[in-house]
This record gives sequence, C-alpha cells and structure tokens, in this order.
Amino acid sequence: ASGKATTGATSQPAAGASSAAANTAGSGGGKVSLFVIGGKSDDPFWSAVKRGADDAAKVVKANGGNVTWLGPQNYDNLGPDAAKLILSAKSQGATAIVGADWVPEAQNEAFKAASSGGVPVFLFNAGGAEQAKNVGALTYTGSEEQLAGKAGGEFFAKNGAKNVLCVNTLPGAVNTEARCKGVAEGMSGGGGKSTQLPLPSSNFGNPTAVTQAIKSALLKDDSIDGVVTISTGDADSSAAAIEQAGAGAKIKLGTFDMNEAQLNRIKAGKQLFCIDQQPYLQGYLAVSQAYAYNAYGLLVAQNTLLTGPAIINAANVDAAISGVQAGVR
Amino acid sequence: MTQPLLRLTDVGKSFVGTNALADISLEVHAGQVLCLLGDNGAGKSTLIKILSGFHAPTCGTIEVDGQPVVFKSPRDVSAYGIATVHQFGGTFQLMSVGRSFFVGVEPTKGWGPFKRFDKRLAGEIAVREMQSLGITRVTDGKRLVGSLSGGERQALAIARAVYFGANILILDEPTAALGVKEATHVLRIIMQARAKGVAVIFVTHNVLHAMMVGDHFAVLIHGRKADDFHKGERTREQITDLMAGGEAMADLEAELAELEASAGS
Amino acid sequence: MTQPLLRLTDVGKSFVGTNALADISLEVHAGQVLCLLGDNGAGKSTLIKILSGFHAPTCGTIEVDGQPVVFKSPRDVSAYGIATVHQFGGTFQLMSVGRSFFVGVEPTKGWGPFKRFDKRLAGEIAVREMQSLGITRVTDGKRLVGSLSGGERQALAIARAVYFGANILILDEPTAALGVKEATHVLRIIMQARAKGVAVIFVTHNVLHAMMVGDHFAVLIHGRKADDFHKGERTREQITDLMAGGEAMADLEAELAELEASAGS
Amino acid sequence: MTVQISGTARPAAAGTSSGRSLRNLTYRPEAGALIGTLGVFVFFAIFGGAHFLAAAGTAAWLNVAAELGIIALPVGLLMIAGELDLSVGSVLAASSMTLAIVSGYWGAPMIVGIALALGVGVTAGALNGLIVTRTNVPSFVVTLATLFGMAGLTLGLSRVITGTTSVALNPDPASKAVFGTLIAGQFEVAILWWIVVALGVGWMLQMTKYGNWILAVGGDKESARAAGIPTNRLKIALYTGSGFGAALVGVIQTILYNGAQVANGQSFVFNSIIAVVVGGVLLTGGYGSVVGVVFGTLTFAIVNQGIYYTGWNSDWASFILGVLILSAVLMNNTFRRLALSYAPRTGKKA
Amino acid sequence: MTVQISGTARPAAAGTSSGRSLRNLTYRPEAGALIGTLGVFVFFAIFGGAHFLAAAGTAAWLNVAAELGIIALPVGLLMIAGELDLSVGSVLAASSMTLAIVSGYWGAPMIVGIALALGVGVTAGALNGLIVTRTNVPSFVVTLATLFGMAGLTLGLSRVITGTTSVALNPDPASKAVFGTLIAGQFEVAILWWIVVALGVGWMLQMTKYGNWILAVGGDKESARAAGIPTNRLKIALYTGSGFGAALVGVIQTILYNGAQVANGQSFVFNSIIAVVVGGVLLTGGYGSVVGVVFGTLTFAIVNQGIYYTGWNSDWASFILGVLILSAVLMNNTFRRLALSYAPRTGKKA
Ligand SMILES: Nc1ncnc2c1ncn2[C@@H]1O[C@H](COP(=O)(O)OP(=O)(O)OP(=O)(O)O)[C@@H](O)[C@H]1O
Ligand SMILES: Nc1ncnc2c1ncn2[C@@H]1O[C@H](COP(=O)(O)OP(=O)(O)OP(=O)(O)O)[C@@H](O)[C@H]1O
Ligand SMILES: [Mg+2]
Ligand SMILES: [Mg+2]
Repeated sequence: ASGKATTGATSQPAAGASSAAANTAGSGGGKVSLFVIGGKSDDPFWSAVKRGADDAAKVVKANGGNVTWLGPQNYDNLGPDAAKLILSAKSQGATAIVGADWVPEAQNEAFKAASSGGVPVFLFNAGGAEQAKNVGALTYTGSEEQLAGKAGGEFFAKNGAKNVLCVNTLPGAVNTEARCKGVAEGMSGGGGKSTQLPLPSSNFGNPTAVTQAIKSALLKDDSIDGVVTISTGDADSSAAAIEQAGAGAKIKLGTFDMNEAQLNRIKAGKQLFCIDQQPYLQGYLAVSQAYAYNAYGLLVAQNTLLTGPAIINAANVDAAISGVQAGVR
Repeated sequence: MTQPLLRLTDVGKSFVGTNALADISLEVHAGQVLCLLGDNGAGKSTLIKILSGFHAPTCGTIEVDGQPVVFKSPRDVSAYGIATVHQFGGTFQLMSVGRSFFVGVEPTKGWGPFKRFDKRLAGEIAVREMQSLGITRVTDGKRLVGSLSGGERQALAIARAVYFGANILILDEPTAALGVKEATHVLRIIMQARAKGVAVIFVTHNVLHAMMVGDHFAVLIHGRKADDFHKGERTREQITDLMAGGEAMADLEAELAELEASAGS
Repeated sequence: MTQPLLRLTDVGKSFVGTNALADISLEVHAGQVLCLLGDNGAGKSTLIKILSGFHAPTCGTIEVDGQPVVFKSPRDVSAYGIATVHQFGGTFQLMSVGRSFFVGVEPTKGWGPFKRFDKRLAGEIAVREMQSLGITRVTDGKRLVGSLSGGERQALAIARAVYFGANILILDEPTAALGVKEATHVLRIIMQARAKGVAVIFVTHNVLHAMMVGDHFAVLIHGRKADDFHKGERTREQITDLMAGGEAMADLEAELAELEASAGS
Repeated sequence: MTVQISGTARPAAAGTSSGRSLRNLTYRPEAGALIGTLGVFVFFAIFGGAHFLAAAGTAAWLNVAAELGIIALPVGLLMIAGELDLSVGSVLAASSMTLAIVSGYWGAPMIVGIALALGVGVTAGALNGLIVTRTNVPSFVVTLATLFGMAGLTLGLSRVITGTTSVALNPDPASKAVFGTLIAGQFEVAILWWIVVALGVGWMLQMTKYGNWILAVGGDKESARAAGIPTNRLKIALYTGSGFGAALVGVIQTILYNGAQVANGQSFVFNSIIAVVVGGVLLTGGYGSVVGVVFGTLTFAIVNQGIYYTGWNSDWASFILGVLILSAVLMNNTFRRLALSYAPRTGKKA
Repeated sequence: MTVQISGTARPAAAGTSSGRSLRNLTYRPEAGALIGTLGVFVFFAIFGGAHFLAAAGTAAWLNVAAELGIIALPVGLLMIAGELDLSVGSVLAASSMTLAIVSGYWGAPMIVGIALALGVGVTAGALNGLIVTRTNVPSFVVTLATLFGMAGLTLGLSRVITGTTSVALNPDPASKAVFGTLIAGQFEVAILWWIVVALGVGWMLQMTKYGNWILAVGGDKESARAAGIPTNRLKIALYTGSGFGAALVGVIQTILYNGAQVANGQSFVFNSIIAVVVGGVLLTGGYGSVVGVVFGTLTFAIVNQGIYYTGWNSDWASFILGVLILSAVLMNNTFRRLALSYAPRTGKKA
C-alpha cells in the first residue's frame, strides 16, 4: 500500500478549497461535524457498527462536535442511494466523511468529489485499501467481504468440509454476493467446493420459508456437509433446517456475523463458527480516527486497519458472548 | 283521526354548500299510501334516506307511534319494522339470491355458539316472495344476483322490503326500471300492503301510478313541501304541474301536441 | 319507399349459455321514430348495444345506407353519425361537464403538434345543449358531473347524443330517471330531431311516451321480434299486452281496479 | 382495477345429471383454487421426485403454508369485505419484537410477553380499521402508511430499549409446546393453529350471519349499510382480526426460532395477498371462500418450496413464481365467469 | 378499496369575489398536493437548517425527485386511467442490466445498449398492457406477477451470461453528458429529463384529447368504451409509457453510477405509487393532474432526503415517512371533497 496517509496532515489533498477553513485538519474540535454513511438501520450487523460509532461520538459531542449517521432505508438501490447520501453529507458541511464503499462504480465519484473538495474521507466496512486509494480516502477500517468469505471457506475446508452451501437471502446484492464468492474461493483452495443457494425476495424476512428451503436443498443433495449463511437470522433458520433434515451430525454450520443465539450454539457444539468482522470496532475506530484527524490532525500510521475476519469457534466463544451481552458484538 | 305511525316536524337536511331539504312536516298513517312527488333534485331521495336512517337530519324531529326517536343507523330503523327500497342499488352482484334477500336480517337455526345462518330457508323464502311479484323465471335461491336481468333485480329489492316492511314500507321510484307487467305487480303489492294496514311511502315520476295507489300526496319543490293533499282534491293537470316543480306543463304539452300534429300530417 | 338508413337482417346474439337475441330484422328510416318495446329482459338493450358497436352480433348482417357494414367498436360506429344513450352510465363523476360531453369526440384548435383540446368551447357547447333540454341550473361547463343531480346527469347524456347523432339517434330508456318536465323536454327533442330528418330509435316502458312520438313500433319478446307495426295499427291495449311480453294485462288491471275500488270505499 | 362482471340470465339449453353436478362444482369459488393446488402439486411431484413427496418434503410446504395461512385467512376476509391490509408485515415484526423484549430482554414471564405481543397486533389492527372507516382514505394508502410507520416505530423503540435490532428469547417449555414445537421433528405446531383458525373463520364466513355481512359489505358498501349492517364496526373488527393473525405468527416465529429480528415479516405483505387472490377471492371484494384461501395458500407454499426440490437453479425461483401466479389467477377468472352463468335447469323445482 | 363520492349540486349561499378565486384554486386536484409540498418544505427548512436550503441540499431532494418523477409521471397516468403498475422495479433492473451487459460486458457501442435497454422497458410495458387488457385479471395481480417474473429473469439471465449480478460500465463522454452528468457538480441531468417528461405528459393530459380519454377510462371504463374510446389500445400505450419511464431511469442510473446491479430498483414500486397518490390522484382512477404528481414527487423526495438534514436519529425515518404520507393524503381528500361541491354562483352567465 502507498504511504500516502502516514505523514498526517501534510498528505491532505487540495487543502486550499473554498470551504477548507472549517475542514482542514486540526480545527480544534469545536466545529467538528462528522457524517457516517452506514447500512440499513434495522440490520443487526449495522446495529453493532452504529453502536461503536455512537460510543465514539460521545467523545466528539463532549468536545462540542457532532456525528450524524446516514443510512439507506433499504438495499434495493444501494449504489445510487449511497452516492446520494455521500453528497448529502458533503452538502451539510461535513468536516469529515466516514463511509462504506459498497458499490465502487456508483459511489467513487461522490467520494472523490468530497475528498477533492477538501472533506477528508475515511472508508470503513467495504471497499478496502484499493478503493481507499482510488477515492483519496485517508484510511480504510474494516474487513473485506470476499476476504472474510475466503477465511470462512478455508476454515470449513480445514475442518473437513467438502461441499458447502452458501445461503443468500439477498441475491444480487453486491456485499452478499461477495461473501458467497469468497467462501467458494476459500473452499476451492482447500480442495472442496461451494455453491450458492439464492432465495427469492418472496422469502426474505420469513424464517420458516428460509428454513424449509434450506432443508429441501439439504435433502436434495446429501453430499452437502457444510452450510454458511450471510446473516445471523438466516443462521438460526439453517440450524433448524439441519435439524429437520436429520443431518445434525454430518452438516457443519457457519455464518457471517454473530449474535447470542449463534454463540450459544457454538458453545453447545451445534455450530462450527461465526465469521466476525468486529463491527463495533469498525464504527468506533473509523469515527475516532476521523475525529482525531479533524480536531487534532492526528492520523494512524497504517492506512488499512483490518478488524477482521476473525473466526469465532469453540475456542474463543466465551469472550465473544460477553461482548454480545454488552451489545457491542 | 288516529295517531299517525310516523310524524315529521320541520325536518331539514343540508349538505356542504347545499340545502337539500327544509321545513318538512308530514304524517304517515297506517293503511294509507303517501305519494311523494317532485321534480328531479327536489329532495325526495334525501327525505327517504332520512327516514331510513341513512342520513341524519340537520334539524327537526321524527316521531314513531307518537314517541320522538333519533335514527342512528339503518340498522336502528329496521327495528321499528320500517323497510326501504332505495332509488339505486340494494342488490349484490356476486351473492346468491337467498343471501342477498336476507342481508342484515339473517334467519338462524340452532342455538348458542352453534347458531347458524339458515341458507336453505333464506333461498326458499326469497324465491317465493319474488314469484309473488310476477317473477316466475327465478326458481333457485342459490342463483347469483349478477345473473338476473335489471328488472328481476329491482323486483328482488322490492320483495325484500315488502317482506320486512312490517309497519312502514318505503319505495323510492321502484318501478323506474320495470316493464308494464312488473310495474303493475308492484302497484298490486302496494295495495295489498295497504290493505294489511301497512303504511306505504311511494316515490314516483309517473302521475298515473301515483293517482292509482295514492291516498295522500306530498309535493316537494326545491327541498320544501309545496303542497299536501288527499286523493281527489287535485286534478291530474294540477298534480302534473306540481310534479314539474310548479311550472305549467300545459304550454310544453301544447307545443308537443303541435309538433305531433305537424308530424302526423 | 325510400332506402332505409339502417337495415338489420336476421341479427342474433348469444352470451355463454344464453340466447339473448335471435332473428331480428328491422328497418330504420330517416325522419322516423322507431319505438323498441318489450318486457324486462326481452333483449332491447342487447340490440341497442349491437347497433352502437358495443357488442358484436353472433349472426346476421347490418346495412347502413344500403352498404353492409361490420361495426368493430363504438368508435367505428360514431363515424356513421350514430349516437347512443345507454340505459345506465355514460357520465363521468369526476370530470367536468364540458370534458364529459365531448369524451371521444374532442374539439381541437391549433394545428400539427400543437393541436389541442378546446376546453372552453367544449364547456360552452355542453351548457348550451343541456339548457335546450330544460336544465337551466347548470351554467358552468367546468362544474364536475358528480355534483349534478341524477336527472341532470341523464340530461347530459341525452344532450350529448342529440348533438352528435347526425344521422341516427339511439335512446335506451332515456326518461326513466327523469321528472315529468324533463321527460317532456326529451320527447320534444325527439320530435325536433325527427323533423330534421334524423332517424331515432327510442326504448321505453312508458306506453304513453311511445304512442306520442313513435312512427313505427317493434316489440321484442324473449329475444325475438314478436310484432312490428306502424302508428295507428294497434290499440293502446294491444300495445300494452305486447309490452307485457304477450300476456293479457286486462286481468291484472282489473284486479288492480278492484283493489283500488275496495280501498276507496 | 375495476372488474367487469357480465351477468347471464337464462339456463343453458340442456345438461345431463352428471353435467349438473359438475356445474355445481365449478360454481363454487374454490373450484379454480383447488385445480390450481392440484396442478402445482402434480407438477412438483413429477419434477421434485421422492424427496418432495416424503414426510420432510410435505412438512416443508405445510409449515410455510401454515404460517402464511394464519395471516392470509383474516386478510382474505378483509379482501372479501373490499379492503386491503398491507401493514401485516410490520405488525408481525412489532409483535415478535414485543415478545422478545418483554420476555427475553426484560425477563418477564412468557405469558405476559405473549399477551402483550398479541395486544400489539390487535391494537394496530383496530387503529387501521379506525383510520380507514373514519377518513375514507383508501385502505391501500392507510395500511401502506402504517406499514412504514410501524416498521419505523419498532426499529426506533427496539434500539432505544435494547440498543440492538435482534433480541434472543429463551422460551419456557410450556409456551414452546403450544407455539413453537416440531411435531415428529418436522411439522410445526403452527399447522394446528392454522387448522383452528381456518375452521373458525370458515364457520364464520359460511355459517353465520357475519359471513353474509362480510360478503355484502364487499359487494356494495352503501347498499350494505342501507340494509342495516354496521359496516364500520364490521370493518374495524376485520382489521383487528388481521392484526391478531399477524401477531400470532409473530409469536409463533419468535418462540420457534428463539428470538426476533426487526426486519422480519415484510415478505408476508405481498405473499398473503397472492395467496388470497390465487384462492379465488376477488381483489375488489364481494366474492370468495375460506376453502379457496386455504387452497391458494397451499398453492403458494407448494410453488415456493417445490422449486427447491426440482434441483433447478433457484436463480429462477422468482421467475417461476411469477408465471405460476399468473396462471393460477387466470384459471380462477375462467371459473368465476362460469359461476356467474350458472343457473339451474328450469324443469327442476326450487 | 372503494371511494365513496358524494355529489353536491347547489352553490353555496354567497361568496365574495376573492372567495371565488380561492375556491377556484381549491377546485384543482393539485391544490392539496401543493400545500403538502409547501408544508414539508417549511417543516424541513425549519428543522433541516441552512444546509437543507443551500444548493447542495436542494440538489439532494431534486435528484431523488427527478428519478422518481420520471417513473411516477407515467405511472400516474396509468393510475388516472384506473390501473396500477407494480412491475416498474423489475423493469428498471432489467433495463439497467441490459445496458450494462450489452455495452459494458459485451462492449457494444453505448447507443446500442441504450436502445436495447429502452426497448426492454417498452416491451415489458406492452406485455403488461396486453395481459391486463386481454385477460381482465386485475392489474395489481398481473403486474405483481411480472414484478416477480422479470426480477427472476433478470437475475437468472445475468448470472448465466456474466456469472455475476453486478456489471460495471464505462460510459463514453457523449452518453455521460446526456444521461449521467452532474450539472454544477450537484444537479443530475435527470432533472432536465424529468422536466421534459413532465411537460410532455402534462401537455398530453391537460391539452390533448388523449388526456380526456385517460380521465374518461379511469372514471368509467365501460362508458368510455361506449363513447368510442379505444380503451384497450389506450391502456397498452400507457403501460408502454410506464415501462419506458422505468427503463429511462435504469439507463440514467447505470450511466451515472457506471454499472448496474440485479437487485436495484425495487424501492420504486411503492415509492412511485406513494408519490402519485400524495399528488392527489385517486387510487381508483378518473381524477388527478400532472402538476399534482410533480408536487407529490417533490413532497416524497423532500421528506425522504430532508430527514437526513435534521440530524435526528435515522432509525425514525420510516416512522416519519408513514405519518407524513397519511397526513398528505388526508389533506388531498379534504380538497377533493371541496372540489366536488364546487359550483359557480348562479348569478354569473356561463
Ligand atoms: N350526498 C349529497 N351531497 C351533496 N348534495 C346532495 C347529496 N345528495 C343529494 N344532494 C343534492 O340534494 C338535492 C336533492 O337530491 P335528491 O336525490 O333528494 O333528489 P330527488 O328528489 O330524489 O331527485 P330524483 O327525482 O332525480 O331522484 C339535489 O340537488 C342533490 O344534488
Ligand atoms: N353480458 C351479458 N352476458 C350474459 N347475458 C346477458 C348479458 N347482457 C344481457 N344478458 C341477458 O340477455 C337478456 C336480454 O337483456 P337486455 O339487457 O337486452 O334486456 P332489456 O330488454 O334491455 O331489459 P330491461 O327492460 O330490463 O332493460 C337478459 O336475459 C339478460 O340477462
Ligand atoms: Mg331520487
Ligand atoms: Mg335494457
């Protein structure tokens, strides 16, 4: 990666733009106005990210600044909607923007417009180091969907799985497709394979329909020995499906993200793992960095902070449970 | 004279921006037919809707059997043995004849939680009552109303009202869509109801029908009662003029006769 | 005799499971009024709907001015100067009087791509034509049809047909909802149209109206033409019996008279 | 969105006795729906193979049908009465979050959580009914607004109370047995609930006067009112029923899956309407039957789950669903037309 | 879903001259919508502060309104004609994937991709129209089926052709300028497209005979046909129009955002209906205006974007949306009632 961001304020591009006075590094904290472009607010994963951002915001507020969370109301039009949110943040006089780059083609122009217009940009959750460089963002904090998927696939392979089903209840969405793609990549590296089970929108949000669909896929193909889901709710459905297919002994379960129910299953030996990106950290660190840069001109030395993927399995599940109970995981 | 079954005193009704009805006082007696006459838009249907509990009057009082009452809903009114055929509607395309006949007053059998709608009985009664109106082609109570002809539907609505109009029967232009035979049947039914002591309110634009069955006449012009008389107190010409909203129909009829003559020549 | 404006030969119409109309042959001449009579469900409206292009006949031929034609749609028919008032409907609650009057035959001004609907003119004509039917209270073409009374709406539909019925004017029970004055106006309009050489087809259940304006009469019973005669060839009693579907009305009327007498006593 | 119905009066020329009983069959609203259900069942029995026909395969579509059916039945009554309810998705989410928060997060007894969850559904339904009857705003718009509004309220309150949007619940064995058990390890207890609801709703629509009222209100609201039916109270009661149905499914899912998520339930909005319409209920009201809705629900569930037994790429699931919905509704329309032209042979006495 | 309209015939007792011009204003369908737009604008001007009022804030809601408006206008025409179109979401996705695959994945010239994308929209619209007019199945069901069907088709075909569900596109400068540029770095060129579409549609509805036809068909389909209007051809044309509108937005978004995703567009399904209804169009058809739809779209867009300027917790966005929709529609209903009781003073000559 380039060393662009490592030297702090001096790397700030085009600092002389019109509104630069309020936006340049080291404004002292009083006028800090951070905007966070995050996911849909009723999504459990983003709920934890927001929790981290909210905690970081306490410091900002205590120093007279403020943090505003902008999220799309649904993922139906994700790229365009997110691009509009970025512009919206910029237009509200953001002193820094923290954003997820889900659909780079759609969002990068907006991010570039912000960074070249003198508003420092911090990417988190999606995009990675490469897009951070593309849009002139100072750092990237988070995991990468495909990398996380790959880690999951590799973990499956290491535990002897040969044929993993990747259940996707939001087929066609960029982030979920990347997760399944990563799993397939990881599996093929380990000599197995992974196929995707896309479930139509007429099943979304109905755990029973998801459960029964997974069950039928398992019955149909008895070579399946692993199931991975893109969200915690679907993991609950998968657990029920595996049980109803009578395949609890044979089929291993993994999921992206986590909550208490999954961790309890891991502890009880009914689930293999969760792929954790530590969403709380993504929110917390990204906002903290933006604030520190805005207020004091401080910048971490790495331009990529990976919060994941971390695999939670029986070995480290207890620590994770206490985190979940605190609402941060 | 005997106590009227229904008495209206100074009843009025306004809609937003419109004074549809004002100062209507009327008496309806058992065993008599009251003909309500008047031009288009005179307020006849509005008055009928007040008497059937469909609209609440803006002012005035209604007495049934000498007791002042406030009709809260059409359901309320049917408890007094008052039944109405409204000018349009009253039938349900996609329901069976039997179900449609008994809407809102379903006969039940069984008891307690097992009380249930007696559909067979409903169908039988509905068919029987329609046949007494001269509709002979309807023989199955399960037939859908949507498959009846316009006149048969009108007859269904009338049969229903006659059946439930224990004390007062209100008919708003019942014969408008009917052929001569069916219309005559309706007139016969009205007379039979009168003979049984039912009070009938009959709205029509047909002066002959009105004169044939009416005992008592009330004429509305622009929402007000313009005249109120008994059988034989006015000539046919006078009644026609009143029905035309007070305008002299003679001129128009003369013009018509002239046109007719010139065409006939 | 002159060539008929419209000639039907053996026209029939079946719906699923129903033979609504069979073997109808009729001639309609310019400057004459053809009265179409018949009981409820006889098939009058079905015949009218065939003549207005609304239904396609199942069999038979139609000739206009001696040329065989096939009516593909109501739009097709209006090109022949034929205009129809259907038994129900024909008005649009939420449209202005002017727009409603000209639905499907909008007057335009301007040219090429700038040709546009002349709403002011439409409103003026609509109001003028309704006033000639005796409706004086409607003075603004922008008024919504939904705010008119039932009779006024019926008058609007008739005025429209009269205006566009250049050659043939078809009226299906136009006076059913009208008061005596308005009905008389409609009869006058029919006579005036006839005087202008328009051929009129007039459906009614009112024997007096039929006898007043009809030159030629056709009676339908159960979908077939039962009789076909000219003015003066039948007595009023005969016509009434025919309108009742061939049943003798005398008995029923006698019964009625008896009831009336017993009530009057 | 108007449906034109053309009436026919005369009986067909002739018919044998067996012809007559066939016509009696086609005359019922559920006939088209039954044929639809059989059609898709045979289709997937052929293409889905042995797994689809085995107990596990049967359980798959029965479980989905049961939950959908508990919502589709009261929604169907509403649609027969001429109204829509799009808000069921959010009502489901609200009630399941209520149960999870009250009994899971706060730890109150299950019975309290369940009662409150059902109470939320009933209240939301009554509110819909009140707004629809008081304001005369079309129910599509009112319930769309409550769909959004309740979703927002559930999200906002969950976050304020628990700081998260997904709450776990540890149901006690008693409530697990009543709402969330799997009979024979496969069949959800919801199937029994569905049967109970279907019998109750069916009895009401076919056997009591209230059924007649519902048909009348849907057929012509003004005439029904004129005939003495308390139309507003009836509609409010029906909305309360659909709110209750949605809440009941919320409770069942929460207990079955040991927790609740804010985003659950939205798929029921369209799916319940599809099940009802495929079941032969007229979208404009006044026509339909409970048996039909049950068949419509089964049809939808079989299509929804059967696809996974065919081994076809499930990318095409939505496509197949769309095609099958359209075919099923076309079938119903044909049968409704036949029903309207039904009339007995004239020779027979009534 | 019936709307009862009660007519009033006589003019109010008296009115001053200014009273009359006020009544002329309330008599137009767009009056309620205008008040709704002003209401939410003032609301967010107060709570959204200076940023909301600045150019960038204005661009935020104008951009959203423009894309929504290009779909809402033809959908509004359809709704005035008494039909719904739920399929616009999938049509948008299908057309944008078409463009991305043809010109991005296969590398054909942009003009070819754009033409094919628009062709997909027009075809899908015509298909909807054909099915609705030929089968008499309610348009709600037909377009719901095509919504599912086209979504499945798009997903399936994209995966078969490209192996993925998200395709990038490098538009050439010319098409970028026409469809996907930001004017002054803020304002989407879609705003100009919206203005063009609004002027065209507005001219048609208000000024030509076709507008009269649309109003008549929505008011009473059978009477309209009897009056000589080719109702089926008219409806097919209107469906084609809504397909075109959705495809145009698909093209604009694909070029503006340099690529397409299969899942895009679904939010337009309900949002376009909301915009139209808030704009004063009657859900049952026969009443509405283009100016009203434009105001309805603006109202929706202002609420949708304004929330982000208030700094309030966006958890409550859905809740606020629901409440504002209901208020706006209630406002319209009041005005429609006033419009129906409009009549000129009798003293005046016509
Ligand atoms: N719901 C309503 N809102 C406003 N005005 C109404 C309403 N109902 C009736 N009116 C008006 O009140 C007046 C009386 O109407 P009504 O229907 O009582 O007339 P009518 O005597 O029955 O006429 P017709 O012979 O044509 O049936 C008319 O001017 C009508 O426009
Ligand atoms: N669209 C249709 N489908 C099936 N049957 C129909 C249809 N239209 C009319 N009929 C039937 O055809 C017959 C003739 O009906 P039509 O409406 O022509 O009678 P009519 O003479 O106009 O009666 P009325 O005097 O009551 O208006 C009736 O038995 C009617 O039920
Ligand atoms: Mg009347
Ligand atoms: Mg007729």
